[in-house]
Amino acid sequence: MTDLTVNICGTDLKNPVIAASGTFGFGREFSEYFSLSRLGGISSKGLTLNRREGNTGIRIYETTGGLLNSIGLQNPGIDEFIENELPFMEQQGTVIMANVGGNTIDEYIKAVDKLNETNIDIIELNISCPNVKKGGMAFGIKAETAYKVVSEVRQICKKPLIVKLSPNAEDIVHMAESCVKAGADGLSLVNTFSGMAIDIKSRKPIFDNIIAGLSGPGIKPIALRMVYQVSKAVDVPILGIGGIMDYKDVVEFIMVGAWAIQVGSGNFKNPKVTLDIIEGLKEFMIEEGIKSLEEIRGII
Amino acid sequence: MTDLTVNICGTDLKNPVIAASGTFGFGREFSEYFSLSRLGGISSKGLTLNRREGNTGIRIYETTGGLLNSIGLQNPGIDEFIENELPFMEQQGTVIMANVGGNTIDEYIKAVDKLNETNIDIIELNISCPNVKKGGMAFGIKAETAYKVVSEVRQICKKPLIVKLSPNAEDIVHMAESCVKAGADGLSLVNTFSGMAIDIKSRKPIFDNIIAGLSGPGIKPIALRMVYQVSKAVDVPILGIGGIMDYKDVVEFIMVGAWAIQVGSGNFKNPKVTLDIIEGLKEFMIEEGIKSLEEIRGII
Amino acid sequence: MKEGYREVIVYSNKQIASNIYEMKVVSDKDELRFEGKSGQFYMVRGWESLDPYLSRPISICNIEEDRLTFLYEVRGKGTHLISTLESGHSLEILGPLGNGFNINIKGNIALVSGGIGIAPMIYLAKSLHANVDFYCGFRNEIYYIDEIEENVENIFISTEDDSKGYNGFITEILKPEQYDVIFTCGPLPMMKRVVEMCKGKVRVYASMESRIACGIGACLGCTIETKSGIKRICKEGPVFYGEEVLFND
Amino acid sequence: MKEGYREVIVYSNKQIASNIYEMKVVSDKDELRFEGKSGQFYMVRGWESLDPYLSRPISICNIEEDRLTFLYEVRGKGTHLISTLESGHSLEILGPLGNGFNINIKGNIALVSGGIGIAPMIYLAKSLHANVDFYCGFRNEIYYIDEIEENVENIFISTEDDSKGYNGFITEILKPEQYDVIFTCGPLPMMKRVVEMCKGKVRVYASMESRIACGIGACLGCTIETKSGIKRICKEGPVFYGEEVLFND
Ligand SMILES: Cc1cc2nc3c(=O)[nH]c(=O)nc-3n(C[C@H](O)[C@H](O)[C@H](O)COP(=O)(O)OP(=O)(O)OC[C@H]3O[C@@H](n4cnc5c(N)ncnc54)[C@H](O)[C@@H]3O)c2cc1C
Ligand SMILES: Cc1cc2nc3c(=O)[nH]c(=O)nc-3n(C[C@H](O)[C@H](O)[C@H](O)COP(=O)(O)OP(=O)(O)OC[C@H]3O[C@@H](n4cnc5c(N)ncnc54)[C@H](O)[C@@H]3O)c2cc1C
Ligand SMILES: Cc1cc2nc3c(=O)[nH]c(=O)nc-3n(C[C@H](O)[C@H](O)[C@H](O)COP(=O)(O)O)c2cc1C
Ligand SMILES: Cc1cc2nc3c(=O)[nH]c(=O)nc-3n(C[C@H](O)[C@H](O)[C@H](O)COP(=O)(O)O)c2cc1C
Ligand code: FES
Ligand code: FES
Repeated sequence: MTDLTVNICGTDLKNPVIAASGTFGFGREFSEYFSLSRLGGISSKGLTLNRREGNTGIRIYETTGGLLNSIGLQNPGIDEFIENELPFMEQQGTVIMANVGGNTIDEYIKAVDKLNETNIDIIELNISCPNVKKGGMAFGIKAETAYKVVSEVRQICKKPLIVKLSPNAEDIVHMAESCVKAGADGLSLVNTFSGMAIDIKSRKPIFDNIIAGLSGPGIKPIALRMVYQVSKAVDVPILGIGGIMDYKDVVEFIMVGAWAIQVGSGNFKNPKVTLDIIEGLKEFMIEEGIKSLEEIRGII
Repeated sequence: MTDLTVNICGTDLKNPVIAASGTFGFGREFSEYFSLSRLGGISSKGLTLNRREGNTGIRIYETTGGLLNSIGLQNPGIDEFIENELPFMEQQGTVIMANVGGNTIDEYIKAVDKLNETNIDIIELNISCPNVKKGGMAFGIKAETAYKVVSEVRQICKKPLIVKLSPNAEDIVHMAESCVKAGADGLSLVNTFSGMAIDIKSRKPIFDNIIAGLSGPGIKPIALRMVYQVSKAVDVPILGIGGIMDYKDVVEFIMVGAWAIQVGSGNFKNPKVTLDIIEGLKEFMIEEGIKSLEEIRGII
Repeated sequence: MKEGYREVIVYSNKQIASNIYEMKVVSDKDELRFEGKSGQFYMVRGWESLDPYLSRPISICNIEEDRLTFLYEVRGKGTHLISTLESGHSLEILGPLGNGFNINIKGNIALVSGGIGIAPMIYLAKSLHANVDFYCGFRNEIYYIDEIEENVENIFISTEDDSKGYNGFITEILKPEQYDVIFTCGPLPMMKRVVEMCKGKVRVYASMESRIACGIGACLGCTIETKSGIKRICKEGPVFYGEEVLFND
Repeated sequence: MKEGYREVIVYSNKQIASNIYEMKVVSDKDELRFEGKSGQFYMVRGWESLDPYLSRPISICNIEEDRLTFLYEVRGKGTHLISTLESGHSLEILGPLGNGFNINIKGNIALVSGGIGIAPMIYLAKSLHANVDFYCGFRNEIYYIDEIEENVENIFISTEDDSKGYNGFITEILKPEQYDVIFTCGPLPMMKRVVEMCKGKVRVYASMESRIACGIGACLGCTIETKSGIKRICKEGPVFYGEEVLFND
């Protein structure tokens, strides 16, 4: 028997394939293409205490091997999420992670407090969104700042708390250690890399916000390295993210220490990519005689 | 008249297109394809005081939108360089930058001291090579460490001193400022990003050294962002590097503040890519009525 | 459940004007027919590699039985690659996506297109059961007019270089008051002008463009601002009620 | 000055065994002929995109007048893309690169190949003016033997599944002492074995493989260790004096 399950912070996942925040909405659009119950889990679009309109101007720009985005955390706000989106998500038969962003510690706390009262399985604290001016970014760069927000949220958070790290952190290992010390039950990494692009004809930045977030297969080698380093340093479950396109990428992430993984930009190339990945992973494990993910987790 | 020249630290370059260190050898191989006199300059393969054999195992691994390398600073050492390679380079009619790496401050100093006595135009201090264990890396991460090596080298260096920054630096802007404070006459950025890859069949890292350096068009948006941020913070000439494949990329780098640029992995796709870039840049400037690079430098 | 990307076969793919191509695709499986309303689009991927990373949105230009037609302009890498696909080759498409035009509208209708904005108009003209006039502006070369002729009453053409029809912009010869509804697709300035001309007089429906990533409404990358908030081109659109759209410059 | 990448046209590209293809290319410019010695290679790029990023090294399998032949195995993305190129299509090649075999050697010569290592042997056999025996090992399916027949005295075949010739590895039937020089190309373990067998008895020249980036000797990415130091496959090689090579496992 090949066992794809994995337990993340007390929650059982059918398989290690989670849809990454911001690339999967609240699952609605994808549920038209396949049953979401097949997924290990879904991380919701980044939520903030209050509704956000997101950024103006161009929001998506293709680059070699990936894309820059500047969505700017457009979301309906926690209340509307709980009212309109969560009931739908709860019916899908998969693990639900609420991805939470914020501009201030207070905002994080108020948002998490509201989520405490729901059936959400896991809270994923996004301290890394690079798109909001003076926003999430500030918390994701310096370990000390991250420590502060994570430990304050930890105090009131009744759910398993996963902190999502930014690859722009000064020292990813130190950052990871600080978040764990502050009470994170798990870590997910990486979020997007700060990047930019210029329209050379108009002589202006492509994005109104100038700087945007880079994702996609082009960043995979860096993300993999970060997961490797972090997994050697901490003892909590790690969700690997960054440029995952197929099952082979997943195996790489697991071998460097990820417990599960998230697929982001891959969903844009093919809305059913997560299913292909799950199938491919299963076949690979059978071929290689791998009975459970633990066997290969962190063997590098 | 369209003027492509640029003066970097007192040295006139015909045009802003420099071949990046480690991707162009000492120019010999490329001189079989075109006259090197057409280039703005050449940065030599990374040189160390003593000869180095480089790393064992796989040295090059293709990734989406780029490649990982783990050459490990294979080079003949400064003396042999001066004796066998420099005379050739001097005949090519282009600006010569000697890229210098090292494991200790002492090594850097001894190497630079020897180069002081040559006709080299500029020294490019590589504090960022991620391939040498306990090597260049250490200096390129923390601004304080970089400050120390740069200021010591500065004291004995009789040539214009450009410091090449690592994108793995904790805080690229602070790093840049520290290097300038320590006496750097210019900065080049970026070197390769620390990354890795796994052979999932053998369950081993691709590289003997585990971690390797990522380059190529996939990293361009991040490199561009770093050049943008650094150019806003310091007043010395900046050489932009990272994923440059065509003249449009060059224009982007110049618009965010680069004085000149270096082409690295692009040379692998096409050994004559630098010529295409120079031609393309000239045509673009004519079409857009740009008389000199200064007109567009840093306009973002 | 909707299908994901499906493989289709190039039946023909030919250049019909400079940079303008018409590609017809057929299904590789007999049972499968193409669905879709005029104004809807497909995500098209005609390459195996990850560069370009994203698929390209192309409108339904026509559906005839088992044949789907795309009319497209080569603008960059993606459309160039599509233009190199030869008969018999396969490509992947996802769709139909988006809302499409409301074709149940009656009365006097004008279709106003600029350049490659003509693409969705062909199928729209065919789908409408009303009196339709067609206004199409081109920069210089005109194309694809024959394909629409039999489904419309009058055709008005403009070119910017006086090579055919009216010399100038198509909006200069459009008489909004003659129509009950106007459908438009083309460059943003043109659509903006049409909406302005018709304000308070004639209902306008405009097919908007934006950079598309997922194409299915999940990433919020393709949004435009409207009077009733941020809307997704690929889901609530691409067709919007003109007066709703906030045309920013 | 050497030419950079040049555009050539696919004359034919056909599958000749499972995963094995033969492609012939011709020059688009009449004046240009193909140069190159056996054992040299070209960097081949049959796609416009940046994924795959690097071109792929393929040996000269044959040169006939204005026609250059590549024999290649589809291993991954790059060779797969090359296999999809149809007659008339263009691709870019850079070369010839590397040192090539020394074809001025006289005496009794054996060529020993394993699998797709047969590729450079075709042109080598044609170029040599000596008594040549050809030993070729295959896993199961054998291919391309006819192409070499007229240029060699004897052909010895082995397969690992007993489907043709000797059942086992080709090195098991090679008699080194019968030859003055042996040229070999194939999987590393095979070449290593050949060198071991011949040590102190027969000179062996082996065509080595490594991951190639620049292909012209600049990046130091393709090195192997030899008794006289680190050497570049693409410049000092791919052909090395066997006893010089440090075969690491
Ligand atoms: C719903 C919808 C339907 C469409 N239907 C058709 C159709 O039927 N026929 C057709 O020819 N085209 C259509 N388009 C436009 C088409 O999708 C783009 O031209 C195509 O994606 C460009 O891809 P490319 O790789 O060729 O160009 P790129 O290399 O991606 O870009 C070329 C140039 O165009 C600019 N550009 C690219 N995308 C956009 C954009 N969305 N908005 C503004 N500028 C852009 C780039 O900045 C660049 O300067 C449609 C677009 C949408 C959103
Ligand atoms: C000088 C030289 C001459 C060659 N001549 C021929 C020839 O005539 N015919 C022919 O079929 N092949 C030849 N090869 C091999 C050929 O270049 C590779 O098979 C090809 O580059 C693989 O590319 P790909 O994109 O298909 O596979 P990839 O997707 O790059 O790789 C497929 C698999 O092969 C492995 N791999 C890729 N490259 C290498 C390598 N260099 N060494 C070991 N493993 C590797 C990868 O790790 C992967 O597992 C030659 C190689 C060299 C260096
Ligand atoms: C369009 C887009 C929107 C995103 N929005 C969020 C978000 O709201 N919250 C978050 O934590 N990460 C967000 N991300 C980051 C992804 O969840 C993921 O961490 C990142 O894209 C790297 O993975 P990938 O390379 O697989 O895309 C977003 C990414 C993209 C491309
Ligand atoms: C094979 C290889 C070898 C390199 N060797 C050196 C080196 O010796 N010294 C150095 O400063 N940078 C070295 N670099 C880094 C490049 O000079 C350049 O900074 C980096 O590749 C990013 O640019 P690119 O994306 O254009 O390649 C090397 C890069 C590659 C790919
Ligand atoms: S393209 Fe993703 S929401 Fe429209
Ligand atoms: S591939 Fe660059 S030196 Fe051989």
